Amino acid sequence: MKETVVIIGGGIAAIEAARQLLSLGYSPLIVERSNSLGGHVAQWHRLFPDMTPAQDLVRQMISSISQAEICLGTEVASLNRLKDGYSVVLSNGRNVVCRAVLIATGFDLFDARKKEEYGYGIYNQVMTNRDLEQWFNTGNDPRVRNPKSIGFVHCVGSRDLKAGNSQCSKVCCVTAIKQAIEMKERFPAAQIYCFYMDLRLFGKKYEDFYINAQKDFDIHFIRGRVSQVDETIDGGVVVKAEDTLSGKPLKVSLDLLVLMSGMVCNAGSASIAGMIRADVDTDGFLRSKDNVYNIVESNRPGIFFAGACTGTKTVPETISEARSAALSIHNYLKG
Amino acid sequence: MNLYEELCKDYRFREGLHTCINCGTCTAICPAAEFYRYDPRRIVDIVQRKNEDEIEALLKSDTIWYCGECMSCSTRCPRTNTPGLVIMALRAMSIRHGFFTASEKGRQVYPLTKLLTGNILNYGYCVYPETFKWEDHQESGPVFKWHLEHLKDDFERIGANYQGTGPGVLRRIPQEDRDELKAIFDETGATDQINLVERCSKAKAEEMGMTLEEYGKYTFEYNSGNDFDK
Amino acid sequence: MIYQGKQKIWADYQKEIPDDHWYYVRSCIRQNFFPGSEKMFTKITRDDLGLDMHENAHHTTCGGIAYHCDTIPQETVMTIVARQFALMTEAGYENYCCSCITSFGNYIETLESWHEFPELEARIREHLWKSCKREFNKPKYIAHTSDVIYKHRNEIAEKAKFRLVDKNTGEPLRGVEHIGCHYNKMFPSKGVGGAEYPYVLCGMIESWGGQVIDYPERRHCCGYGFRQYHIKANRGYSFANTHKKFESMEPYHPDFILTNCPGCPYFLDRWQYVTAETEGKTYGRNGCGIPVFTYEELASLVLGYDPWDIGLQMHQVAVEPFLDRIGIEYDPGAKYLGVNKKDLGRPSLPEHMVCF
Amino acid sequence: MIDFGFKKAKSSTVNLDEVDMRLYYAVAEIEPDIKRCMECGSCTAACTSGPFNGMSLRQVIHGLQRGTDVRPMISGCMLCGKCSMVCPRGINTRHLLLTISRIYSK
Repeated sequence: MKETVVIIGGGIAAIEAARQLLSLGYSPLIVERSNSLGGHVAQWHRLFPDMTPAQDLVRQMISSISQAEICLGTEVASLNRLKDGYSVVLSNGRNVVCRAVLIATGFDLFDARKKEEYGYGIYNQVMTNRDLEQWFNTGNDPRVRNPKSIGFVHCVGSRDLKAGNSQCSKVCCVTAIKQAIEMKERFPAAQIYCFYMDLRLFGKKYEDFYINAQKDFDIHFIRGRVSQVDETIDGGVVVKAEDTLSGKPLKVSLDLLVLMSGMVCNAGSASIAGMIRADVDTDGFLRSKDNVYNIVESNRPGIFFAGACTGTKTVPETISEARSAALSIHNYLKG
Repeated sequence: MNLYEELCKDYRFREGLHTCINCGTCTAICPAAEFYRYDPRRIVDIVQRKNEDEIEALLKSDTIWYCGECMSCSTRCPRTNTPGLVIMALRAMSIRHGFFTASEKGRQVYPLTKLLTGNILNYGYCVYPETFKWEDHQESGPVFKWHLEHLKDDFERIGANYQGTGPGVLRRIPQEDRDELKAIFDETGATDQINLVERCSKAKAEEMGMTLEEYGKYTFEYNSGNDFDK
Repeated sequence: MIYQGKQKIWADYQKEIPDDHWYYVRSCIRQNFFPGSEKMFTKITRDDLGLDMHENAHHTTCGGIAYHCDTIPQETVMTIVARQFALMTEAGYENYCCSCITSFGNYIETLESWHEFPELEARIREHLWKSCKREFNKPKYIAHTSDVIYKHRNEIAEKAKFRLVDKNTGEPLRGVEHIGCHYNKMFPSKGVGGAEYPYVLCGMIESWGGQVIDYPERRHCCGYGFRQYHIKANRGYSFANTHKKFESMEPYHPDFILTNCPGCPYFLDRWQYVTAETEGKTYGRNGCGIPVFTYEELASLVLGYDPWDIGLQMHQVAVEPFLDRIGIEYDPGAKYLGVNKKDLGRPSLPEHMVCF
Repeated sequence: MIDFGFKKAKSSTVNLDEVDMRLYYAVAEIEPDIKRCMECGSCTAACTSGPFNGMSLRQVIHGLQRGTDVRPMISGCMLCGKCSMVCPRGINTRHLLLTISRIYSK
């Protein structure tokens, strides 16, 4: 009989790890809180750098794990250390005993309402990066009505001690540029601005995105973090930042404002970590055994990590990490 | 001790500046940044560079005197800095070193000190009708001109206890309480600061060929128009 | 604007305000420019609300304005604050309530700094002992007087003779609120409603029948700026900031402005006058300005006090059109009379702004 | 009108709603590479004249994007071309400056 590995979470990290564990001869059991697989990526429209349709990727990944057992709408009720493994009690009453558990609980999108000065949930024309991806998918959002001017606010809830998150969320810069281009394609007459502090375009072809956005799509980059947003009498917003490259306050009226909400540790991750007394790192994410050499292992034997539960990750990073975690689990069980 | 080290001794500086990332959220909503040639982000950045010559130039400049101390910057900084507190620490240091007389806006410290510390020590209030002169405050409108001409009657009509004993609006603050304020001034360095400001201003007034009284009036009223970008 | 979004934030920033037994301290600016407001605060809290609002004749300025004009050191202002606390301690009170926003910010900043740097508190205690031979307990609770009125706003609404409603149309009057910067910008959690969507004044307007309207520059400072006003040469800054607010609120046609800071009502009132006399522009109806009220003045009006008893004659912007719309009765001829109808003459009328 | 002894301060805020970018787009029509500028400041750092007369190509491009008059600054350029050697985005900066001057002279 194949050995069971419990995977907590059902996003792309969990799916890819399950695929690898299947091929290594294990019987992965995915425990996912929501009623579908694919996590955040399944809600996205297109992925940089090649504008891959996110749902195609997720569909393809899911189809590769038809052999895995999947419990949707299920949470981990308790996770207890046994002498040689773990007892995992699920919310459906089932008790699974296994030697290795993979935590792939991912991240939460920062709740943009906490940046009160940006008015998300108060001003009509303010949305988040996720809202915009959903609009790309569904075409259904009353806030998007042929905008003549659009702004993208980088670093919403990232690199912000007041919001409780000092970390950079990594993907927002390129996501903003991607979304800005996609909006310009749909609304060619719109004037589009990105408000940034630093453009952290570290990944493959990210910088090319940036150059294209400037050159081919006439997107304007303003170096200044947005300080305040106000609603105007016509229902739009006015955004205030410093034009730091001229040292003057700057304002602009916009029909639509998109907040690039960053990643924060999933509340579920913290509760799972609490069950096995795994550590939380200083950035609020789960603590790996080593942040350079051993990201997928925890300080507890048999507990492994994959994806954004240990920090902000891109999609390719998450997928490679999931593979790495599967291999580490294999080495541990074979041990 | 160099200037930066001295700055670090000020509690306001320690609370006001941790590390700055030059994001500009402070300047974006700063009332002074809009109406003066002023950028709090740059000031904080100059200070955190710890260059002594740059800091000294700042202390002698008009720049540090533009802030209105509204502290709006405090609400927004993602690094929990308060540029307004940094400014307060810089201003205190500019006064301590006598650098304030080197700039037009800095020289205004003299009339301010005379007015406000005078009001506190003489009356126990920061603002007091006897020293609020109509000719200096025409913007207070004809209604206030009328009020200043009928202080006793008008305050009585509204139910204030103007110059009266016991509690109430604008009561006379007893001498013993004003004596305590004076003792606090002596104990905590305010008296020394008042004397220092007067001494430095006197020297500057002489240099500018004025009596101290003329200098006070001049610094109170003179605006070279250099505050703004032209 | 999504009202429920604001309600959520308001729910997050509900600060606890004690029920009773307050030690009250006054504001330098308000005593000079809004003496009626402070008189009405003690009257309403004591007579209408039955609160214990203790005032000690020996308290002084907190020194906040001199401090923010950079004319006295931080340790001086802290020692003056400590002396105020000592008077409170001697009087047997723990709930401290101040009329001034600069003071409020000053007290909170002092306590927070002492918390952060205990050695500083120790030094201030020593200064106070050496200079005044006094000792003190820190207040258990510090409120601004607008917090107290906010807490009792519904009680005031129950006793009210008038509501903020146009007597002819039945429509609620439209008010904009202006919060003093030092109330909530330094320590957002110390203010009712936080820093971005403060509720302390909105709550009063709603409770008394008016409608709150938001406008883009609502959060902007009135432009007092301490040295930027006290020095004549700098007043262009102060004026420009208030002007910016009025240009921003103009399209919303507010019927009144409600403030909780000492300086703000003065500046919002007087800079309207200066705008009228230098640019010929007025923001209210029929050549008048938009009347600016303190929360005590507004509370007094809805409670039915005589407008001239509460000192509205000291405003430069005429309040009569506002009173007429609500249906508050007043004697136009009594506006500038002294006690026992003593003739005090009357102010001259501005050239461009309509006054009465 | 009464003279109160002071004048209302003027706002220095950049209002993008009112910025006139026609000149910038006229330049971009001829020199599309101007759009690739990421305001890194390499040009300004390498500039021969900058330290003496305040010339900054970065600020010139920024000024065009904000609708300000950049002629006084351009007049400080000595056309030495050092900036084009250092631009990481490969903009022909010397040519760009000549184009801007030419458009101004029209």
